[in-house]
Amino acid sequence: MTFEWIKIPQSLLTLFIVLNYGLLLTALVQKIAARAGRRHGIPIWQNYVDLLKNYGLRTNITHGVMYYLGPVFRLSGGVGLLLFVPTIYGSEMFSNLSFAGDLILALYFIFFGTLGMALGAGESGHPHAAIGVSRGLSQVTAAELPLALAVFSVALQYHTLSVTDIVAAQQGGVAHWTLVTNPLAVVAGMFSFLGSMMRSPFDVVLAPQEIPIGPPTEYHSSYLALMQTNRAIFPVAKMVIYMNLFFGGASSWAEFCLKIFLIYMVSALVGVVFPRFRVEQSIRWFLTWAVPVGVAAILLV
Amino acid sequence: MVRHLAAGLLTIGLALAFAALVLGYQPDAELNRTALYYAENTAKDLGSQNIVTAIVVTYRGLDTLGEVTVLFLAAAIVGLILAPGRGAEGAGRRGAPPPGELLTTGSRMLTPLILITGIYVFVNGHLTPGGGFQGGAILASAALLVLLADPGHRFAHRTIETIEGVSGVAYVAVGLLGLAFAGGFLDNRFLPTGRFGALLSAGAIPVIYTLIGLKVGAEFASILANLTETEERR
Amino acid sequence: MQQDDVVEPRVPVKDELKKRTVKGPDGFEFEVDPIHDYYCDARPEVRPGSYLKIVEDLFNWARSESLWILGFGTGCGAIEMRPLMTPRFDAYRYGIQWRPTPRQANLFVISGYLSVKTLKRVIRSYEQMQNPKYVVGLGSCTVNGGMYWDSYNTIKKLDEYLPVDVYVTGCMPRPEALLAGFEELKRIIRAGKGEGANLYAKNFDWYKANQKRVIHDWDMPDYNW
Amino acid sequence: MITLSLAVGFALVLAGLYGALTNRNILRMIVSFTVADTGVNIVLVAVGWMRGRTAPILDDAVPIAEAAQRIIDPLPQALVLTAIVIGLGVTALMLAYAYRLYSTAGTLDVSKFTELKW
Amino acid sequence: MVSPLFILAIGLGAAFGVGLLDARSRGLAFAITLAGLAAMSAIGAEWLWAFVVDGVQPIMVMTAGAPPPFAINLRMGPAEAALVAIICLTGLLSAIQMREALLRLGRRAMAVLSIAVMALSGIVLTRDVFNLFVFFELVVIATGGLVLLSDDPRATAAGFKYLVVSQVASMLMLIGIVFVYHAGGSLNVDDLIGSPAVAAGGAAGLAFLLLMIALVLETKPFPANGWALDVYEAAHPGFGAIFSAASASAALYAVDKVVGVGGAAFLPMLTAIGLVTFVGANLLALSQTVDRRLLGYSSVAQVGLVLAVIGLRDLLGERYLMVAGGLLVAHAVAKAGLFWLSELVAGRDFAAWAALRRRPILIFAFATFVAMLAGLPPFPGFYAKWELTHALMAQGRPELVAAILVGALFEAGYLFRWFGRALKATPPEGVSDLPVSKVGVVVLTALGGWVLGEVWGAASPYGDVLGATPLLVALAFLALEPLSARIKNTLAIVVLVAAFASGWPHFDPLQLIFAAIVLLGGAVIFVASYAFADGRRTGFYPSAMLMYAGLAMLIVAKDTFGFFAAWEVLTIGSYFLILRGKQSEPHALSYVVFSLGGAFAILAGFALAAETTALFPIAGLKQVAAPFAPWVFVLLAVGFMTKTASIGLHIWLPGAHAEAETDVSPMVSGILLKAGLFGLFMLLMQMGRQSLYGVDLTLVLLWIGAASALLGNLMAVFQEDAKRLLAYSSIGQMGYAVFGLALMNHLGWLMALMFVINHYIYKSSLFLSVGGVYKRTGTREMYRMGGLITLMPLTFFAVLVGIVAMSGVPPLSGFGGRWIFYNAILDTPARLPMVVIFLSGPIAFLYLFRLIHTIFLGQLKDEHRRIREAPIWLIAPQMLYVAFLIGFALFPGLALRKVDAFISRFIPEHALNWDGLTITSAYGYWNPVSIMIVIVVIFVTLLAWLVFLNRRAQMVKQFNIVFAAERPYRPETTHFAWNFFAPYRRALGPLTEPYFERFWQAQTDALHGWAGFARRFYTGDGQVYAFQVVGFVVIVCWAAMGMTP
Repeated sequence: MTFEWIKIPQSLLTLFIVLNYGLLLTALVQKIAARAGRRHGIPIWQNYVDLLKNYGLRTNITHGVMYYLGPVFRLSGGVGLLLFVPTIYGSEMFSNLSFAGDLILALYFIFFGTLGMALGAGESGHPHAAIGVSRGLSQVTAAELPLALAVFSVALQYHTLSVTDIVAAQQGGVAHWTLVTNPLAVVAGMFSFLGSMMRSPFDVVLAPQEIPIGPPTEYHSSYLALMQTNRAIFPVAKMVIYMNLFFGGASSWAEFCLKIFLIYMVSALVGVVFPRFRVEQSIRWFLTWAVPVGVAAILLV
Repeated sequence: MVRHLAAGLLTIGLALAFAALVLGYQPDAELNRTALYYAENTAKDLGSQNIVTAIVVTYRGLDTLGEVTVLFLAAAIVGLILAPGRGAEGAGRRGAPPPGELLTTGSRMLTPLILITGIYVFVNGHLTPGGGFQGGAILASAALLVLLADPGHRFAHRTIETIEGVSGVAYVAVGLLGLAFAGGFLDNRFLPTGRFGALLSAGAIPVIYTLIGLKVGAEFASILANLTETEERR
Repeated sequence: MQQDDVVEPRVPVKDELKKRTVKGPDGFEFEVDPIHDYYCDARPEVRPGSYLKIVEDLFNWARSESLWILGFGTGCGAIEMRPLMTPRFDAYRYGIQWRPTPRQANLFVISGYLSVKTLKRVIRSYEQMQNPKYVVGLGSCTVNGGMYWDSYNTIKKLDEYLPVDVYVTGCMPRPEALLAGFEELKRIIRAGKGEGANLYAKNFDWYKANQKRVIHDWDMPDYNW
Repeated sequence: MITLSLAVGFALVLAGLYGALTNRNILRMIVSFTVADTGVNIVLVAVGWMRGRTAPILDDAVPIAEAAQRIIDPLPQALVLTAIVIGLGVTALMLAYAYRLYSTAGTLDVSKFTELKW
Repeated sequence: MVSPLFILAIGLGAAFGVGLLDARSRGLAFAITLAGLAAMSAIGAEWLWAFVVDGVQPIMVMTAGAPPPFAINLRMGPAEAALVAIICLTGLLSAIQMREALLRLGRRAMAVLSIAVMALSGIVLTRDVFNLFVFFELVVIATGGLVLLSDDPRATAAGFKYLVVSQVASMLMLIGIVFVYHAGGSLNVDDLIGSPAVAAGGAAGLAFLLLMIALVLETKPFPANGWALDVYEAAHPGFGAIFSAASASAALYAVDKVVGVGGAAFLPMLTAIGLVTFVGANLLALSQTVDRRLLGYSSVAQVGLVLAVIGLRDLLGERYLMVAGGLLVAHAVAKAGLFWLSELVAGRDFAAWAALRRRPILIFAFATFVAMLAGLPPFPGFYAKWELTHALMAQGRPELVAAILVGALFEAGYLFRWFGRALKATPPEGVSDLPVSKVGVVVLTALGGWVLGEVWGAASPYGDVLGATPLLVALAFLALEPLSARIKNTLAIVVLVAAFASGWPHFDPLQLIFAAIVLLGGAVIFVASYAFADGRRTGFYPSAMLMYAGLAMLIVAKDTFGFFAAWEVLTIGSYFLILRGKQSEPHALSYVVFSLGGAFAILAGFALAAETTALFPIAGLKQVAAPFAPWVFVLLAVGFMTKTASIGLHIWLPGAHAEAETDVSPMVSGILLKAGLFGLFMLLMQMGRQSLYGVDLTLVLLWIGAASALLGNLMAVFQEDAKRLLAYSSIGQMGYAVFGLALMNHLGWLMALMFVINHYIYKSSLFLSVGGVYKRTGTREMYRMGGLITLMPLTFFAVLVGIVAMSGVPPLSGFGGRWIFYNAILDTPARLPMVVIFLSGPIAFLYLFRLIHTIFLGQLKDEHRRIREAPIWLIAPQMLYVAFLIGFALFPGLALRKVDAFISRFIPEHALNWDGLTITSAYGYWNPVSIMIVIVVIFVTLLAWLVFLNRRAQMVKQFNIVFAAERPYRPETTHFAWNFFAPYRRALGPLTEPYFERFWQAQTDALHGWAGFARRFYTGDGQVYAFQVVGFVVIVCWAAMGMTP
């Protein structure tokens, strides 16, 4: 197999676009939420400033090797996830590195960062970090279930695990979207989406004042900057998957931006409406509401 | 009460089985082939007048050897059981009144007669009813008489054991002689069968019966002695 | 002020912090000195900014526009900080937000009087923040003790113990004053004068001596990384 | 006649067994067994008995030639001899055991010897 | 040829002759007794040799010079010779064991012993019913005497009870005999067999029934056997051996001899009594704690089994002798050996048997006897069991097979519990010398057992287990025991590698993969054993090699017999291995009980499949016809799933794996579990889909696999013990593999194979890592550890790679497994089990993270501050595994392509498409090399950048954490580790309860409770025993009269 070196700059371009979009998007959503509360909210560029500041801190400490590797794993996970999935349908340029693997790869790669982050947080030796990890892992394992079910419902529906093929099957109007053709899977998938966005009601993992923001308690300066970068990329990368699976994918960057924004707004809306769940409540919620929907999606496809 | 009831029930259960046996019993009109063989061939082959004796000593000699062994075993084990508790010699006699003159003399007079009777019975076993066991038992009754008359009497265990052992070994040896010189183990015909009905006839049957008689007598005596001596001590 | 610089703690050290003999799984016995073995005892260093002034200016601008306040209310003034988050004052629009952990915060607001007991915690938290870091003294008590000027257990002058960038006086100052103080701090930072952390490192011995003079049960390493 | 003796024999057997099952006293049990033994022996002899015949001894009363018609079955008689002796041996042994048991435990109640169980 | 009569004559002569001696010359008397017994044994052995080797015809020995029906005659044939030899040898050896007692009691006792042996021989030899009675009475009386040899004061009462019962039996026998004589006109067995009167039933039949019952009573039928148990418990063990081995053999032979008279109508009665005895006695034995009484129960049970076999003689046809003989011989040798062993043990509880540990050879003997009793290869009982089940199945008597196997399982249960206790208890204080002569007797007996195993093997038409090279090699390690462990370890590695090299060209791809894991993988794990190779490490190498031998034989087995024998061999080997752990006794027990239960299921399955007793090739499973096929499938699958620890059958695994030694855990986890998978592979390849009552059995398997995966993963999450965690994870992993197999599609099988390889690697690696940590920290409780990363970096690295691989996260090899897995399940119509297995997937992250976090991250504890990295011998294999994980992740095709092609032979559709480096299925695609490159590039870039940014970072220590302005005081209270996933447990609530453990616990409790309750039936009252005997007689009488006309 010959590797097309042009893939590298193309991927980096995708990465660049998504990074900026992600930084702006999170700020925008925060701003919208602030406006809903009659506040001005943060400046739209605030994320850039924070990022810059964190990179610019003069001292930092380290707890050990895994402490280093934690953020690296995390960001690798985000970047990798983004690059293993085609971003823009029909565009060879923005199909990224999706030749390496299909949907399964993406699904499992989600855990790459989670695992690494958990390890880094563990190395810091902070009990709150460990508590946060315990909560986070417990919750994410429950939240992943409906997604896995939904994904397989979709894969069964389209008889393929290739993201590109799934998107291709949804072309030709809203009526062909999975949202319409397989609504149960979409509902299950979106339930899972809510759980994985670390927003209320599923944000007990970070619980800022109880266990000072959980796993990243000890992280700061450039470590934190790396993680902030990831916080811009990773949700978008995940949403790309949702978009591709359920909402017909995107054939242009404009469509991409719009759809991602709307998908993000779902979790933002839910987040401002509902109060926080405890971990066992959220796990039970996923098991009693989301999973049955997913099962139904699989059985009825 | 429950025990009696259960025992009664079980007994009845068994009784029903036995009743089936009794009711199903048909007496033979003729001798069956085994008995017929004995009736027809005993005299001719073994030269014994008493068919039962012939069967006991020869045809079913192995049974009899076993029987003697049973007694030997019983004697040995009784000795074994009672041996650990046996006190020192002469420790007994406590409280037992001394035998009277009449008793002593009477038993002394009777003993030889009993012995002779016993010997007669087993020596003539092949001719008349009786035999080694009966004779042996009579011999032992002499010992019993002595003990009854004088509970403190002590038998020479060594002698008894020697008689017991020698007669036992001799019995086995006679059996082996049969194996070597006649038709098989315990075959009596390695000695001449002699004249039918005479004392010295029927081959080795009298010899065997004598040995049996001695052995049985010795063993009974030994058991009796062991039991009495233990009794003494109490 | 006492004349002798007593460094030795005058209160007995807690049992957990005393040296102890421990037996390893293989039966080997050795001594554990918690203060030394469990804490890093390096001293802080002065860390200058970038070589390039333009880069440093950029960073200073970013620092000024991204003030992350440590969520640690040391005294009564903490109550004045809460309204800043409300729609009325909305400090977020100035890039100000609260962080629950000193690792991620770079602004420490000493909100009001500071008892000696709290000072120890304040020092620990301050030292756990990363360079550059800023201190705002809120209320008169941080300036001269205020109404607690003759109290036996509050400190009088905050800047003897920590390098203070801005004082906001009043008892208590209104949130508006606090916002004004933050704006002032931003100006200081942008001007490249918010070097409290380096100051602290440079005059480390002096600060430590001052701190230990009032904190009698000093049972921690000199610098809390 | 023969049924009667068989019945008597079996009755003794059953009586002996009943006695052995209901009497706690070891000596009584032993006696019961001897009763039962006797019953068995009677049964044994009875089985060999035949109407109108005589003992299997070939003396003047029973010529050899007529033996087959004149004598009863000799085999059970031989068997019963053995059985009697064996029964005797066992009885002696049991008596010795009874003695030993009494001397160790001071009782002859069979239900007291239950150290070994389950 | 010496006439067999001399056996009797010598016995009597010695007895009478000894009486002639002076009471004090006891030594001479003892010498004479021994000489007599030796001569009797010699005659028996000579005849046996003549029959077996020279092919002499059986002879009839006449006495009294008259032909048989009229005079007593004896028969000497092969069976008689064998039994007489056993009886006399038992007598001889027991005499040696009872030396002190005999010398103390004097010549009378010796005479009694001689007579007892003589009479037992007489029972065997005689062909006359009444003579049989005489010999029986001799035995009864002699027993009454020999019981008194015991030091135990309770023996007298036991002897009396025995006499009471014997009285009843002898009366019945006499009555029976005389009526039979009346009906048949003869006392000769051979003569009576021809006589129609008895077989016709009626009064004669009833008489014969009484005779039979009396004879059966001598075999101590359940429940009329309390007296026998008391005798076993109280008697001198030397006599116990005679009572168990010799008396029982003689009684059984008497039954066998006489039952022909009554004809076939009486056989079912024997079978019924025998089986009830076998199952009942074994059940009651479960609650026994006194060794000799336990042996008594076991004897009763074994004899019952042989009795049942006698009842089945017509079914067994010409194999009858081998079956009955095999069972009887195994019982006799083992039971005699065990009784003799009990002489060497001071206490009467199981723990006292720990005294044997001072002489490893005695442990070897003990193991031999237990294995013989349990019917394990290569002992005669194994062949007998095999033939018996086959014959019964062939005759359509599965209910009998079930009863026999259930009873055998009970028996194995208590035997192995006893063995385990003996091996793991602390030896009692106060070393008393074990006399050489007594030890010698025991060892000789054990060796005799092996010889008999070879005899039965040679005679078996199926094959000789002892002739298998792997087994011989493993046994050779027994001989090597005196060598130092390092040498043995090296030898073991060499042997395994050589075995693989020599077998290499003959394997098909499937076998190749399993062989590579077993042999090469085993060799790699042995490298770790160097870390423990101080001294001799007695017992480890024979056990391990036994397991490997079994596995090697399993892989190459061609027929069901070879397969089953290998299965049993590996079970024993692994049992011994597991038992070596410090606390592993209860777990080893449940392992062996489950394994044997599974093995019995397999046995029954094979027997059902074979139909005729012919040698049945494994490939023949394909042709099994319709009504049986699903049952065969079910039985075999259940059997195999005990090894894969599928849900419900899993409870042995966590403890067994967790408590095993450090280098044993990977052996039993990484390698042993694969035996079950291999079996399932074999099963599914041969039999394919089966359905029972309309249920697709593969669907059931699918559910089981999915449920196991869920359960294993879920339980692993809540473990505090690192090895238990790994063990539960194995259950989950095996569940995946079973699931994959049961998918019955191409990719499912491929995925199962991938799991086979992967699971071996990462589980072995993780067990070694955890073992290394355990070695250093002395604990397996994870929350007691923490922060070991800096002290044990290599171990940490191995664990990290291991868990990344295991969780299936790209880029390591676990992902390949998952990818194939998901592609495979897309092909299946069974969606619900698929959902279940989805549920279990992410849970793995929880426990894997827990494993690495709690041990290596977090707070280092005081006492661990000075520990070192694990020994190099433990690290080396882990690094090898790491390298392999990465290599396998990059190039899975190296192993899988061939297998892919191989599977295509069975399921051609949906094979993978190996296009260059990309692997394509019907649904998706996957390019391992690209994935690896992409991830590594991203990772390294980011890492380099971060390292650059943090070039001046201050390294801090463990308490330098923000702690809400406070600070931690002790690492213990700062390490968040215990009950790590508490919220998860709260959320799942009842799902996390160990239902299966409770279920099996309830079963065993119920069994023990039953046994404990039911055995109160044996009140110890002689009269009650008499009641029971009479009751038994009455019931059997009436039952039999109801059955026969």
